[in-house]
Amino acid sequence: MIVDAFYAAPALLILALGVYTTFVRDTFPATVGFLAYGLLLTVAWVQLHGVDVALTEAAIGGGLTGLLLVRASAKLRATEAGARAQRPSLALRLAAAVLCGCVTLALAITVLTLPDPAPSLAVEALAHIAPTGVGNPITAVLMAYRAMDTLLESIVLLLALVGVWSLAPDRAWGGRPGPRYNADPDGILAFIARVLPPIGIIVGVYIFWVGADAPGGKFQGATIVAAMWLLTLMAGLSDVPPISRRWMRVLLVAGPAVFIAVGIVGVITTGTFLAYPDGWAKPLILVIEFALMPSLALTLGLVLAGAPERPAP
Amino acid sequence: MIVTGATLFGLVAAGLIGVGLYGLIVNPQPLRKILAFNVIGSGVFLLFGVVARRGAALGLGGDPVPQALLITGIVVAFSATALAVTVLLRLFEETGSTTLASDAPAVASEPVVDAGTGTAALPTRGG
Amino acid sequence: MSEFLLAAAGFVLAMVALGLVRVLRGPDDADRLMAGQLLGSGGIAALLLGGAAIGDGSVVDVSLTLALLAAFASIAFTKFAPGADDGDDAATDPARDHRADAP
Amino acid sequence: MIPDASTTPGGWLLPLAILMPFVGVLAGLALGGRHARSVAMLTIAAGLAAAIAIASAALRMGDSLVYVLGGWSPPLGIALRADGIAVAMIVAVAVVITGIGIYARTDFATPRGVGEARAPMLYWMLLLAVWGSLNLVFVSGDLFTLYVALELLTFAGVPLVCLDGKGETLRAALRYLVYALAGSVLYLLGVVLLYAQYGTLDIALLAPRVSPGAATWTAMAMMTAGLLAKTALFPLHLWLPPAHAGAPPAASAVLSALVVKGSFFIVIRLWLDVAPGLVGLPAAQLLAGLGAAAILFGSVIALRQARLKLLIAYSTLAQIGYLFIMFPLAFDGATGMFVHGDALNAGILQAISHATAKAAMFMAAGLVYKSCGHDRIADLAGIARASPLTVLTFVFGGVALMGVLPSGAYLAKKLLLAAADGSGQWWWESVLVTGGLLTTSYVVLVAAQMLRRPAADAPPRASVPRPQELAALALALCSLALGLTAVFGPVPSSFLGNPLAPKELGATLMTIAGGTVLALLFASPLPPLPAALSAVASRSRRVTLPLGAVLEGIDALLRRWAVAGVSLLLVALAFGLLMHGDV
Amino acid sequence: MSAVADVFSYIAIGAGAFFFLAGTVGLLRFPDTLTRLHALTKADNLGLGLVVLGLLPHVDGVLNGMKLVVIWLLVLLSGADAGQLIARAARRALRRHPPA
Repeated sequence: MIVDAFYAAPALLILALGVYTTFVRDTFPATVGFLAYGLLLTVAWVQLHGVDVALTEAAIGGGLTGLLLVRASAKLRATEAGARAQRPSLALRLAAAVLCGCVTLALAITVLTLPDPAPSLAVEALAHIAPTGVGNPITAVLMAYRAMDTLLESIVLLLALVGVWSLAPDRAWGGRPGPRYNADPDGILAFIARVLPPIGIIVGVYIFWVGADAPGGKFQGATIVAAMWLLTLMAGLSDVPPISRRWMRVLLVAGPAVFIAVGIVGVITTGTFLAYPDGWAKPLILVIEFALMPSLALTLGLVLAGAPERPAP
Repeated sequence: MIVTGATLFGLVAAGLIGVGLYGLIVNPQPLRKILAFNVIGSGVFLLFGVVARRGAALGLGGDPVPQALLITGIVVAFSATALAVTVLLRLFEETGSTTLASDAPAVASEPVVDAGTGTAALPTRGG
Repeated sequence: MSEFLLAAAGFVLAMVALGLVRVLRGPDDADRLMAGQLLGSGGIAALLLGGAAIGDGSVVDVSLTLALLAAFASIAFTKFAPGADDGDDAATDPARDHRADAP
Repeated sequence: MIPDASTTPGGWLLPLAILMPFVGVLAGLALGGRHARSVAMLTIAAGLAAAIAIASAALRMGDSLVYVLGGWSPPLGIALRADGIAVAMIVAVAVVITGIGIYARTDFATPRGVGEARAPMLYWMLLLAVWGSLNLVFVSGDLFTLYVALELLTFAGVPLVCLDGKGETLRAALRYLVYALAGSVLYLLGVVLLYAQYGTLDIALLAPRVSPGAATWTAMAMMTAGLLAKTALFPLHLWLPPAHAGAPPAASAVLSALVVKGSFFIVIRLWLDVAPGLVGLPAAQLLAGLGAAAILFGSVIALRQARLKLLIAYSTLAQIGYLFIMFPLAFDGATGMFVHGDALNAGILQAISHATAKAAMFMAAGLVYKSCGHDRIADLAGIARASPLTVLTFVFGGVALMGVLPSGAYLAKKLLLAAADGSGQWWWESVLVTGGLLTTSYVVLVAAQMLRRPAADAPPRASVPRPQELAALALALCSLALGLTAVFGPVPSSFLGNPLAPKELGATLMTIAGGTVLALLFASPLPPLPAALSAVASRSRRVTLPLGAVLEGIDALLRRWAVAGVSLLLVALAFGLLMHGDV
Repeated sequence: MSAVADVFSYIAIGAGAFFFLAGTVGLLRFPDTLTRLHALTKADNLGLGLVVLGLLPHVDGVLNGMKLVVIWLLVLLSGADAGQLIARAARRALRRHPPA
């Protein structure tokens, strides 16, 4: 009974917040609702025994996505009233509601009739984990069994950054992204932006480091580091470098490039792309992760910093 | 307990996907559509989580394969959100409006006049 | 023990839920901004309790991440909240700032 | 197909084909500025070589190429597989990218005196990214990797739409992005449901495991609807016309010729490889029915466009419809399964001929714009004298699409007609014939305007860069000659005859005559005609023009966001019910 | 030893839960934004502190114990800061529409 309550509370709250976020009239409350939603999802992932996922959600869902959305909602506030007037007709809303209901119904039926016992690759994943040298099966999936997906994921992120940059006005190309934030150097924001990042960076590196054997990893660590960087940006303590900086470009591509290079090492030593030679799996995985972590942190930070707006001097 | 807890989350996921789809279709504000996309996305991810949890075995709390896919999925969804929000803000800066309703084709800035009959073609600007 | 911990976690979550109802109702955006604080403390408490109950030590790492990112998010929210003016902390370079609601 | 989880000779070419373009992206980004274009050129050369190597390796093998990444075989790992259709697409995409790359060299050169400029730098990154993603789509044997590939393709495609940064293109890009994201999230939903049922995402392993059931049908319906949204099959096309018409020509060529083919290809994988015995004929009839509607709407509305680029964009809408006609014809009634056979080959052939022809046509439109300073169809007179090669390119591209011997579209149509005949689905024959007439109508319309003598006081036409003309022409010729090359593949050569034989010539002339009549009836504005003819035409147009306007009105309605959203779910629901009803 | 630790945990966590209750009651019952903020930040942070205290005897390893304390300190720090920032936002809102 108690156990059920513990399980039910976040589940129902998440549903309620999802409804709130979707239906509340104004956008700002919706984004606040979404922030709460993201934080609660973290609890849900723990309940579902997905601690690695919980870490990712805590970092991305609430934190970075929250910043992205709230900034946009503040900027777009003036457009809201006009946009509301364009609500589709009642008939369309009704049709949409019925169809969405059908989708939910179909999915609910599917959930209730999922096969039992559930098919699972857990046994296989554990059976082959020894040669990868890592202790966390999720890391084994991400860095060995399905390393290709992870490589492509880092390219997806890079491509998103290219997309964000592509939105720069021509005159600002090569310049600095986003506005330059100023804040009172003795104010609260500046204070916390000085205190939090050192702690955050240590935590980020720690989360990255334990990833091989415990929940954690490069992505989660990188997100925390990126968030800390963004904090110092918001407090006006630092500025984004112009996107034309060569070192920055190199740092951005270093992660995926090293990943591919290690894949080619596999070709040379074992004859197979992305394979690790016997006994070398763990060091090579670490090499990839060490190269990816700064690239990911920088990419994430820059994606959030936005398109270049200020022409380089 | 695995099954009941997971099933509850599965049903919540089904609900979230429906709610999010409704928001995506009906809410006229692009930012809210992006939010709704994230709600759908998290519903799908929850479903992944449920599938992973049900596949728990050998002392693992869940099937690591869907959990790993989930992490990749969250990253991809975040990238998509970031790109969409940036396009939206840029659209607002450039045009002062954010509506997606007008489907004025990008290059047809001149009136379409039928030379054969001399009458203007039907207006095709959707509302 | 673990039953107790789960019960405590459930209780804290229930409190968070009640608080959320109040906070999200507003009327001011300042009220809504408290959501981050509410979850930052309540959500973390529930996580720690739940993690201890199921005996998973790595949940502590999740809480740590959540503490950092919740702090980050609350600060970002107060900085960009629609009511935020160009006061001492929220000032941005006016020449570069396109905020729609700038006074 | 028996799951084969060991690497075959030549398999190593597959990861190479995927990663080479992405390595080009990384190198271009790091080196930046002026180097981006050179990096792209080098990558294109290498990629083309890799594509040819894959083709020859596949021919030598006589079977699919397989590569097991990292040595981890499915279900735990990921296998890359290139069967015949994948190899054909890889080669076709490589050729089209090469053509577009040569064309874009002029348009996206970094201006003098600038270290790095936005569009010239990014275009090359995006072009390569599209290429890598498409190769991944073609060879990935894993449904989740396909999801990542789809997203890569979207992320590369969206910035191409708004490369010039104008407000309306940004709106088009946002519509495209958000709708495409809705599509991919539905696809991902299906992926979860399949994994929940079968515990694997490997296509070859799934095929023998899938069984009828609510979960599988839900998954298939969601995935299909999501993919159709990304392909912009009617009525899920709200984003396509403004996005494809608004982008710079070299980008439109990529989007129209290539990007939409990615999600189309995954529909094939789903229906023919993942669950060939599950989808059933009724769902396939619906799919082809949507295709037929796309042909009708796309072609008629294309005829009513005043701008060349919009006309070509709507033509893409119609041609996408063509691609889906093959599904019911690929259904083998005896076994109740979809089979790899002539119908599928026809579909792929159609996709390739459209890719080559449409790229050429958009490039020609770009050249027209350069020459005239506008692309108003009514004012194209005189262009034929100023840049005859451009006009020739457009006409060749158009003729290739019309399905005249020896084009790929001709061969595809023959194969489909034979399949329709063989399975007694005569109605698709009439759709195919009507479609050919409709295609002809807008090609004739534009060609007639291009070939007109300019008025005495017409502004002079500028000349255009020769390499660009040649690149476009080469692609148009590829499309036109595709039928010849395809007979070396799995297609019986008996389908090709002498294009000047009385029967063929007669058919061609009939098509052109029919198309001309349609153009006269629906085109807006009406091309100038002799007075007598004009009187007849305008009398008939009293009926046809309002009809066209009605179609245009319906199209405008369907392209409203909420309507398109509802359509997306309706399509999913319809597929779900039809699949269910079949068993 | 273990029994003592358990009793300590029960008491500390129970007290922590009580403070969460108090915070929520304050949120629900207090009349204006500033007092609600006061109730939230004070009571919940104390509640979390007590929960951390109650869990400390059960963690294995010094590192995990330290992490728990750091979590609490982080929440305190961000609570103090964000609390201030929220209060300013509330004050500005008050200035814009003063209570009738």
